[in-house]
Order: sequence, then structure tokens, then C-alpha cells
Amino acid sequence: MSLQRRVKFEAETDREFAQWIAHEIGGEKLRECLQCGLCSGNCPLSLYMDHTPRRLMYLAREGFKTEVLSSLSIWLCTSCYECVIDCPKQINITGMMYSLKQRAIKEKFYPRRFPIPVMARQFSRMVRGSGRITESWLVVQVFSRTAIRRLLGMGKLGVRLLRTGRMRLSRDKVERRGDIAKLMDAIQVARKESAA
Amino acid sequence: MKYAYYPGCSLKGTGRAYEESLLAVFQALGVSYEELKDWNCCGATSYMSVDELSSYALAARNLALAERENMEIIAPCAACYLVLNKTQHYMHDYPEINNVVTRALGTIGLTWHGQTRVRHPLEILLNEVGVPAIATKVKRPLHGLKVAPYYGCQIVRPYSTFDDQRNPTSMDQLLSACGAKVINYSSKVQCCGASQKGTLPEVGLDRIRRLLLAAKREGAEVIATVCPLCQFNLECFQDETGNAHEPISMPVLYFSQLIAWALGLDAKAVALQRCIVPVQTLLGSKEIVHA
Amino acid sequence: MPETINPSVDSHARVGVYICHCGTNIAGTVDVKSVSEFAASLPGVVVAREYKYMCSDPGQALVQQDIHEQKLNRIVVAACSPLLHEPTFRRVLSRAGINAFFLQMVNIREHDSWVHLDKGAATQKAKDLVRAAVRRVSLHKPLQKRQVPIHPSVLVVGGGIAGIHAALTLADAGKQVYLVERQPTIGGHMAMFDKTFPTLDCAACILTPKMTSVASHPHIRLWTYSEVVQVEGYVGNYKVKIKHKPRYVIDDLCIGCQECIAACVYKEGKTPDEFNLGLSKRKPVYLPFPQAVPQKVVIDPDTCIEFKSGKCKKTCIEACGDRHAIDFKQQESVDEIEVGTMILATGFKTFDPKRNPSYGYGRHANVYTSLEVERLINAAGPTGGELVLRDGQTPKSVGIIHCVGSRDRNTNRWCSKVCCMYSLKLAHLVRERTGAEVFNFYIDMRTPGKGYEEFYDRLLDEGVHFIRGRVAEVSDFAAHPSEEGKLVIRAEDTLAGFVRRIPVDMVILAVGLEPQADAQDVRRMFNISCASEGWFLERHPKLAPVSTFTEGVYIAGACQGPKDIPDSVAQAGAAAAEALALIDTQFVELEPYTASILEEECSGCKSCIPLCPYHAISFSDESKKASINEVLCKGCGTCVAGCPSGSIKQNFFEDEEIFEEIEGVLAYA
Amino acid sequence: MPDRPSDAAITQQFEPRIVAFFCNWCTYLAADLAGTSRMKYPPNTRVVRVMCSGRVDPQFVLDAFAHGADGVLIGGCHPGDCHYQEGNYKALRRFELLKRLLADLGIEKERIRLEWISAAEGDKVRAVINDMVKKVRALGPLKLERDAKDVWLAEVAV
Repeated sequence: MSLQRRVKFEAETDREFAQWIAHEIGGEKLRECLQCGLCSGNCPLSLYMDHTPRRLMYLAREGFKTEVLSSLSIWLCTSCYECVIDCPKQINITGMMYSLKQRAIKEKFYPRRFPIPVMARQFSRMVRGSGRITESWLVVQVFSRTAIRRLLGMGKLGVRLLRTGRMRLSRDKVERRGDIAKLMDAIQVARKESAA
Repeated sequence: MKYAYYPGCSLKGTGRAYEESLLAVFQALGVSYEELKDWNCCGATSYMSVDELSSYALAARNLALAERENMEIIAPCAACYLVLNKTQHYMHDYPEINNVVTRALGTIGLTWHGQTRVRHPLEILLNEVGVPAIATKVKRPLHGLKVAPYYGCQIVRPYSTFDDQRNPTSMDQLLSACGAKVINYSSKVQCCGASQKGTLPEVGLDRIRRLLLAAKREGAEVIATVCPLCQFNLECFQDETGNAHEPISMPVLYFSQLIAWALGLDAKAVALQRCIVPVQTLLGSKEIVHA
Repeated sequence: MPETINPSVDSHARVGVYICHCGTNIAGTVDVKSVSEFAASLPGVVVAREYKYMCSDPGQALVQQDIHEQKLNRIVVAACSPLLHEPTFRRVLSRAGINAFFLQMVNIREHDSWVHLDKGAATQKAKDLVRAAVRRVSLHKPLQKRQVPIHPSVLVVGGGIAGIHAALTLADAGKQVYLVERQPTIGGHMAMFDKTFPTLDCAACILTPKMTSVASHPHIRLWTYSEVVQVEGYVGNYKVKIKHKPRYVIDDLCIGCQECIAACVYKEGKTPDEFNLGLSKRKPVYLPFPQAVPQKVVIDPDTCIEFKSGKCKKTCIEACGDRHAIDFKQQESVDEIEVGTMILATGFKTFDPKRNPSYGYGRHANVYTSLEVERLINAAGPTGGELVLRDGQTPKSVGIIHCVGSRDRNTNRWCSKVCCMYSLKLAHLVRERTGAEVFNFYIDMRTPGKGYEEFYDRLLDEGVHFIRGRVAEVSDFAAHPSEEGKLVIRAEDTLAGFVRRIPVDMVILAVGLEPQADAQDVRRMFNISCASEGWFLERHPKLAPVSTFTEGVYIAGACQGPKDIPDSVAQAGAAAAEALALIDTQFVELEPYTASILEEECSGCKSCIPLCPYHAISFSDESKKASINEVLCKGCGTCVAGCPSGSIKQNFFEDEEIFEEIEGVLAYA
Repeated sequence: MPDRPSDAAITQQFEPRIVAFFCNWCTYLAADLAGTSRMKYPPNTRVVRVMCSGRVDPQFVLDAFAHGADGVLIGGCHPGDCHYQEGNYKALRRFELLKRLLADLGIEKERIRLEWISAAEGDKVRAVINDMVKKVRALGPLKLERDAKDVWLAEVAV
């Protein structure tokens, strides 16, 4: 096994990141967190997390950007809000997880072929295109880009869904698809303006 | 009053049984509705993670469409219910979001005033129709069928106004009215793992297995759900959960299917043929035993 | 705009204005120099000075000297809140031989320098306030404080350790004390405990001697099973009504032999025993606990057959024999007493863990509150001191959950202060009695206090497990064979950084402290304030911790905030001392802010009469005029504002004075 | 929140004058508490201490407006908490009448405010003053027709 330096120099923390999260949705009350760990205890997914939600919040607050954004935990969050409703400081932890996901995607902080962001992107493409989601198509697109083998493994389920009439082959579409595209563009413009 | 029925994408696909049974139940109980004209995807959870603003805009379009008709929205899918409500809240709480979205809506000639109430079928049946009204219409009681009502997360958290966040009972009341024996178990509000089954299979499967076990342990014969994704996860991967352990077989229905059955509606309305884990005989047997 | 003199202002007024720096507290934000220069320019002002600490001896001397040399007859002091130093400077005026009420305080600290950042704006505000004061002070009339004698006896409300200690202290000083307790016995929560931290001496052994000396003390009138129902009057002269609930037993005749209990037609107890928190059953006639004070039984009419049907054999009466202590006809009675001072020691209640469903209290049989466990391990308790599960088994593993109903915005925000220590105590006792593995789940371990940290060390050494994390759930769902049939505690071990599931036989919830359910009614009755959480509010958090804003009313113990036994006793002693100090001055001085009616202007419309809550205004049918009884008037001024003909005036708050102040603060360019 | 915007802004920003009547037992103490807790709020208020909100004569309010106040704030104990049992109820009754009178004279309702603030609610003092200053600032200076003002001065002349 190889030894590596564990000490953290203050210079390695990212103040900008700490500032940023404190002003994002979900981060507003981050400084009040008393690190009790109730969120982690309530979280149904925490048993798989590299950093528990509690520790993640602490790392974010202290500006350990790399540790936070490269953590698997933010992708494990299914936004079930278990953590939020009991938080003794009423911190919007789920909201914070969204903010972190977005930042991580923006800065490409995730393993190649990692399904969740791919899924997210395919999802948004399809919405932009047709205004609605056709699950069967989405699944095909996601897995063909991430784990083609798993897609084949799902044949059996596919057949069952077909038989029960739950797999839809035709793609569902909004009539005024133009509107959807317009709406999305308007958002992009608005975002650029607010950024500028 | 007339409601704007907002199916969302899943109820047109894997969740068809939900739509078929729910609408039939609405008709039987005289809840008048019409499908929201030209609705679009709500923006859903996974969209949020890429681009929250766009997802608010998407949700806001639906809200604006309903507002134009000045109707209240019925959103059966948990994800839709949450996202639409969340958008309502954030549009109120965060001016900067409100700004951008309002301007974007403007480009397609829509406006948002936050007037539209977004409601869930459970609430409509409970508060608008009412348990007694349903009880009197029951033709084919479920005769002590042991049902584990499974609420999942996003119906009750964080925005639910009609039920308790830790221990919801709305579905319990409705199903008891149909003669079912409702099972109370702590996992009924835990998360089904959402899309994790697709993205991180071992994680998703573990969630699914825990939930099925919890229900089985309490002697449930059927699980009743309110969300297409929960239903899909719990029903469609049961033999996979068997990989490392003994497989679990447990019928998973939408609460609306059970009500449709109890109201004595036709097979098309109950939509049992859409089940992967067969349940026809189970329900049938109840009928015979107690008829 | 130029400063003009209001014609109504006393042109003979020679005003001195004194601006206090209060170190940098004021001078740091307000430009005191320019304020004093500004003051000097105001009409009527003879001298204006700024000084580092006006309240210091040299500061006071300065004022006194100016009064003599400059022949000043009005003084304005711009410093801190009048509630702090108005008395100080009034004494200065008296010493200098002018009427104490020729003073006007200006609050430029609490209301100005401490709440503003912008120096310019703060200085301007100070100037406006000073201008207003200068204009107002010229209108002040000479006044005298009223002196009223103090009734030497004291009312103590609440018979817990705080009330007991306060009562004994006062009684030993020879004062007559009335001790009123709602329950049938005194002792409060402390009487329910087994041991006390950190010394582990037995609660009963140190408490019962004090309880009995209360019962036997010649200067203490003990009223248990009684409640205060009405309070009237003012400092030194309170009239209090006390209601005695019927115990259906005549105090003076019952000797506490308890033969009636043995003889009761109920062979076994049927009613959940209040003192044991329902962990045991009692009969309709009962003694709360063996060392109860007074040793008088109580009959509970809700469960006694005689009260329900009237057809009971009344074996209790037979047993009581010729003592004739039992009286089914006993009625509620009321006593009215006069006291000069009152001490509130009404204590606390514990948090109801049903409010936090995740911990399964009331759903899982073996989830207990800490107070219930105190009874279980108490030798006089329902199990004779044996710590057992509901099924009689001895637990092999026990989890203690801290901060239940504390440090949580969803329930109570505050730290309940005593839970960490009593949880350590319980952990020790559990290990001592059962040898079980004990797991403490805490957020922060708070052990400040003499010998407390050392006690924590001892527990660590005894091998108790300490897991830092707020527990998420207590469930009976087994996710692993080892968890079958156990209660599973799920929490993140925040020091390890992962979630742990710990199976135990018994869970103890360290419930926090809350204000009594009726704290609001009580404080209204005694006319004191509550902090937002509902704890009684002290006059000053540091310098007047047992006084209230109502003269002659003091608070002690946990009714003021979470407190352990040492703190409660200390506070009780302090409250008693404050009361004694006041009593021994023999009279109190009342502010002269009373209202009076100018007969010639009174139109006799009577509209003022219903306005007065103290019935101080009467109407004379011959003169057809109203008049105010100065002794009864408390000086609120409501009638003054309500008089249509403007014929009522209030000392020190006359209309002219207030108009002058209003126009003064507004008279800037 | 800063006391004021930057000096640059002050020139164009209108700073309202607000006279506050605080009762001696609750609201005045709350304002003291706000001070000892070093809370920050805008310096636009000038507090006049009265023993009880029941002492606040409607004429005080008229006089304040007549002499250039842009707003008047009255602070008393919460209902049921009055140190003099019910003075605050009397204040409330008069306040209701006063509001109508002022409305008739065309004075915006945001300019007059009655608040129950207990001795423990220092933060409420801050919040109320922040909010009132914001609202009154938005309204701009109080404009009184000349005659209305004279009527009042005559009315309040003692």
C-alpha cells in the first residue's frame, strides 16, 4: 500500500467555494449546522456514501471543494427529504445537494460514463426535443451511453413491459414544441444576462 | 369545480394502470376533470440536477396553463406533485428565480401569478369526496385483504399540506373504507431508491428489497402505492432482489386500482392485466371467501 | 431652524446638561463633544459638559458642584437607560439640595450608540433627544416619592427544592412564610430522583430532612394541594387568595398512620400512580410516597366508590376510628393573606417524547423517559429499585439518547443544561445495577460545574460507550439476525463518519426541561414577564437574576430556566436574601407618577371612572366632580389620555411635558 | 442591515422622521434589550417614554404629525400582559378610532402603527423599526394641506 499526505494546508481550501455554497439555495443556513448527524442517520442512502451528508456539509462549509464535488454522495441523494424534515436547524439539505450536483456537472467533477449526469443530460435533451419523456427511449439512450451490457440484460423485463402494455414505442410529444424550445432559450438568455 | 388532470410522462407509459384506474375512480365518484391541454414534462428530479432554472420554467408553464383556465391541478405522480409544488414555493420565496422564469414565460405569452393549487388524488378523494361517500359506494369489499400502504417520500415531504410527514394516513383511511386491513409499518415513508436502480443498481436493489421485506414481515398480501416510480421499482425488480437472497413475490398495485376494484368497476378500469406480479386470483379469492 | 423658547417653558429654568461617554460605549459612536456644544447653545442651558463616566463618583460630584456654583435648577443627563441610573442621579440632585424630579434622563446608549453604526446619524439622534429633554425638563414640577410600609410576611409559590430552601431561609430569619404547593406533598422533582450527580448521594437522604423541617417550622404555614388564585396590591402590600382543594381528610386530625389505605375496599391499587408516573397503581385513598410531607393521606374522588355510588362500606372510616379524620363532605376553601413580597419557584415540566415519533415512545414498550427510569431505580419506586424491562427481564444493553426535546428548532431550541449530567448518572446506575452495556448518544457533552467533568472521566473509565450523533430512529425492524427482537438505535457516529445500528433491550430518552404548562397564566397573575420560550424573565440576566420587573416579586429555580439542584438552591437563597433586604427597609418608596383631577375643569362626564382598573376614581354627587384616590392610583395615565375635558394631569407625564418632548425631537432643520 | 445607504445615496434618499411612544414595562425594555444585544436598526426613530401605552393621547399623535413626523409608532405590552392590567386595550380602542380619523385626513395607514412588543422581544423592535422605516421611506415625506395642519395645531393647542 502507498502512503499519502493527509494533512490539509489552509491554502488548499477554496474560500470562494465556501462563499458560493453559503449563498446557494440550501446553503443559506449551512453555518448553523451543529454537526449532529441526524441527516445522515435519516438518509436511506447514507449507508453507501463516501461522505455522509453531515460531513459533506462540513467540508463544503470549510471550502474543501474537491472533496465535496468529487464525492459520490451528492449523486446518491434521491431527494426524498428525510434529512430536511427533522433537521434541528431546519437546513434545506436536499436543496444544497441540488446546488452541489449542478456545480459538479458544470465543472465536470464525475467519473466518465457515470450514468447519473448522463441520464440527466439525456433527460433534458429529450424534454427540449419533445416536451415530454418517453421512459423506454430514455432508458435506451442512457444505457447505450453508459452500460450497454446492462441494457441487454434487461431484455426479459422489456418483454414483460411490452406484454403488459407498459412499454411505449411511439414517442409522446407536446403540440407546441416550439414553445418549449423558446422557453428553454429564454432561460439560457436570462442566465447569461444575470451572469453578466 | 373542474380539475386540470396532469398525468405527467410516466402515467402515459409504465404507469398506465395508475391513469386508467384513477380516472375511472374519479368518474365513478363524480370528480370532474379534464386533461390539462398540451401539458409538458414537469422538469422532474433528474432535470433539477443539471439545470434547476429550466425545470422551474417547465413546471411553471404547466402552472400557467392551468391558471389560464383557472383550474386546480391534480398531479398523481409523486415527482410531478413535488416539482410543481416546489416551483410554486420557490417562485414565491426567491425573487431572482421568479424574475427569470416570468420573463421566459412571457416569450411564449404565458403568465404566472401563483394562483393554481397543485393537489394530489389522495387529498381530493379524502377531503373533496370524503371517506363516507366512498364507503357507501363500495360494491366489492376487499374483505380484510392485508394491504401495506406505501407512500414513498415526495408526496408527504416536504410540501404536503394534507397529511403527516412522518406517519401519513390518508391512503390508510381510503383503503380501510374499501374493506382492506391496513398494515402500519415504519418504512411506509422511506424512499424507494428512485432512479438509483437504473444508475447504481446494487443501491437501488437494496432499497427495494428492504421495503418489500418490511411489508412482508408485517404480513402484507399487497403493497399499495401512489407513485409510478415506486410502483415500477417495487414490482419490476422482485426476482433481481432474489439474487443474493430468497426472492420475494409481492403484488404491488396503485391505491386507485384497489379502490376501482372495491367500487366494482370493470376489468379495464382496475387494469390488473398490467401487473407483472399476478394478483387477479388473490383478489378473486377474497371475493369468493366472503361473498 | 433657530431654537425658540416655548412661552410655556419656565423662563427661570437654569439647565445643566451632562453627556456621558460611558467609556467608548457611547463616545465610540456618538460625537459627545459636538452634542455637548450643541446642548450649550440651547435656550435655558447654563452649562453643558461631557465626561467619561457620569455615574462615577467624580461624575456625580461634577453635577453636584455645578448645581451649587451655577445655581442650576434643572438637570439633563444623556447616558444609559433611565432604568439603570435614573435613581443614581436623582440622589445627586437631592444631595445638592434641589428636588430629585428636576431630572430628565436621555437614553443615548441602548437606544442610540449601541443600535446604530452611522456616527453622523447617531450623533444627530443624540442631539434631537437632548434638545427634547432640555425643553421638557424645564416643565418638571417638584415631586415627592410616596412611602408605604412593607408587610413583613412572604409568600413562596412552589414546594420543590427551590421553594423549600427559600422558605426555610426566610423562616429562619424570623419572617412569617406561606408556602403554597399544588401537589398533595412538597418535594417536587427532586423527591422523585434516586441519586444526585455528581456526588451520587441519595436524593431522599438530603431532601427529606429539609422537607420535615418545613412541616415543623413555627414560622412556615404550609399549604399543599393548594393554588394561588388571585393576586392584588403592590410591592409591600400584596393581597393573595389561595384555594385549598379538598383532600377529604382533615389535616389536623390525620396522623398519617395509613390504616385507612390498608383498610380500603380496594385490595389492590387500580389507578396509575401519579408519583410513579403510572409505573405502578395506587388506591383511591393514598399517600403520594412514603416520606411525603405532610404525612396526610388524600382521597381521589374520581376513583373512590363512595363518591361514585355513595354505596361504599367505608372501611376507611372504620379504620380511622375515633380520630374521625376522614370527611367525605369536605369542600374547597379559600384563604386570603397579606404579604409584602413573593417568591415564585414553580419549577418545570419534562418534554413529552411523543412529540418526536421517531423514538417510538409509547409505541415500543421498552422506551422510557429519564424520569421514569429515576423511579425504576429508586428503592422506594415501583420495582423496589430493580431496573427491569416491562416483561420483568433485566436489560443486557441500554441506549441513552441525549437532547430529546432540546437543541431542536422543531421542538425546543434551548439546551436543557441538566440532561448530559443526569444521563451520565443514569448510565452509571444502570451499569451498577444491571451490568448492562450502556451506549450514550450525545451531540456535545456538556459538563461544566464543580466535579462534573471528573464524573464524566469516571464514566469513560467505567467503559460506557459514547457515540457522538443525534439518533435518527428507534425501531424494531431487524436488518440483521443480531437485531431480531431488539430495539435498534440508528444514528450516525459522527466521529467515525458512518451510520451505526445498535441493538439494545432498553432505550432511555433524556428528555429536556420545559416551562410549566400554565407558566403564562401564573406570570400574568403575578404581573411578571416571560422570555419568548416561556421561562420567567429576570430583571437583569447578570446583575438582577432573581428579581423581576415587578417590585417585590422574585423568581427562583427552574421556572426561570433549566437548572440543576445546586443552581436552584443558590437562586432560592438569593431570592430569599433579596426579599429580606426589602423587608428590612420597612417601607418602600413609590414613584409619584400619580394622576389628579383639576376640579374646576372637570365636566363630571364620568368617562374616566370605567377606565381605571384600580377603582381609584370616584364621583362626588354633591360637587358633581370626579376625584382620584392617590393611594390607589398606580400612575398608568390611561384616564389622563381619556379625559375629554383634559382636566386630569399625571405627575411627571403632564401633557405639556410630553408635547414639549415630541416637538423637541422633531424641531430639527 | 446597515443604518443607511452610502453617503452618495443619502442625498437622494429621503430619511423619514418617526416618533415612537414606548410603554415603560414592555416595549421600552425591549428597546433596551435590542441595545444590550447590539442589534442594528435605522436611526430614524425618536422614543418618548410613557408609563403605559394607555397614556398615549391621540393628541400626541396629531401633534407629532403636525410638527413634521412622517410616522408614529406606539409600542405596548401584549394583550393580557399589561403592567396596569388593561391599559393596552384602551390604547387599542383609541388607536382604531385614530386610524379612521387619519384616513379621513388622507394620511396613509402605514404612517401610524401600534405594536405589542414584550420585554423579551428585542428582535421584534428591530424588525418593526426596519419595516416601518422602509414603508414610510417608500411613501415619502408627509404632505399636509396647510389648513389641515392649522386645524390640528388649534386642536392640540393647550
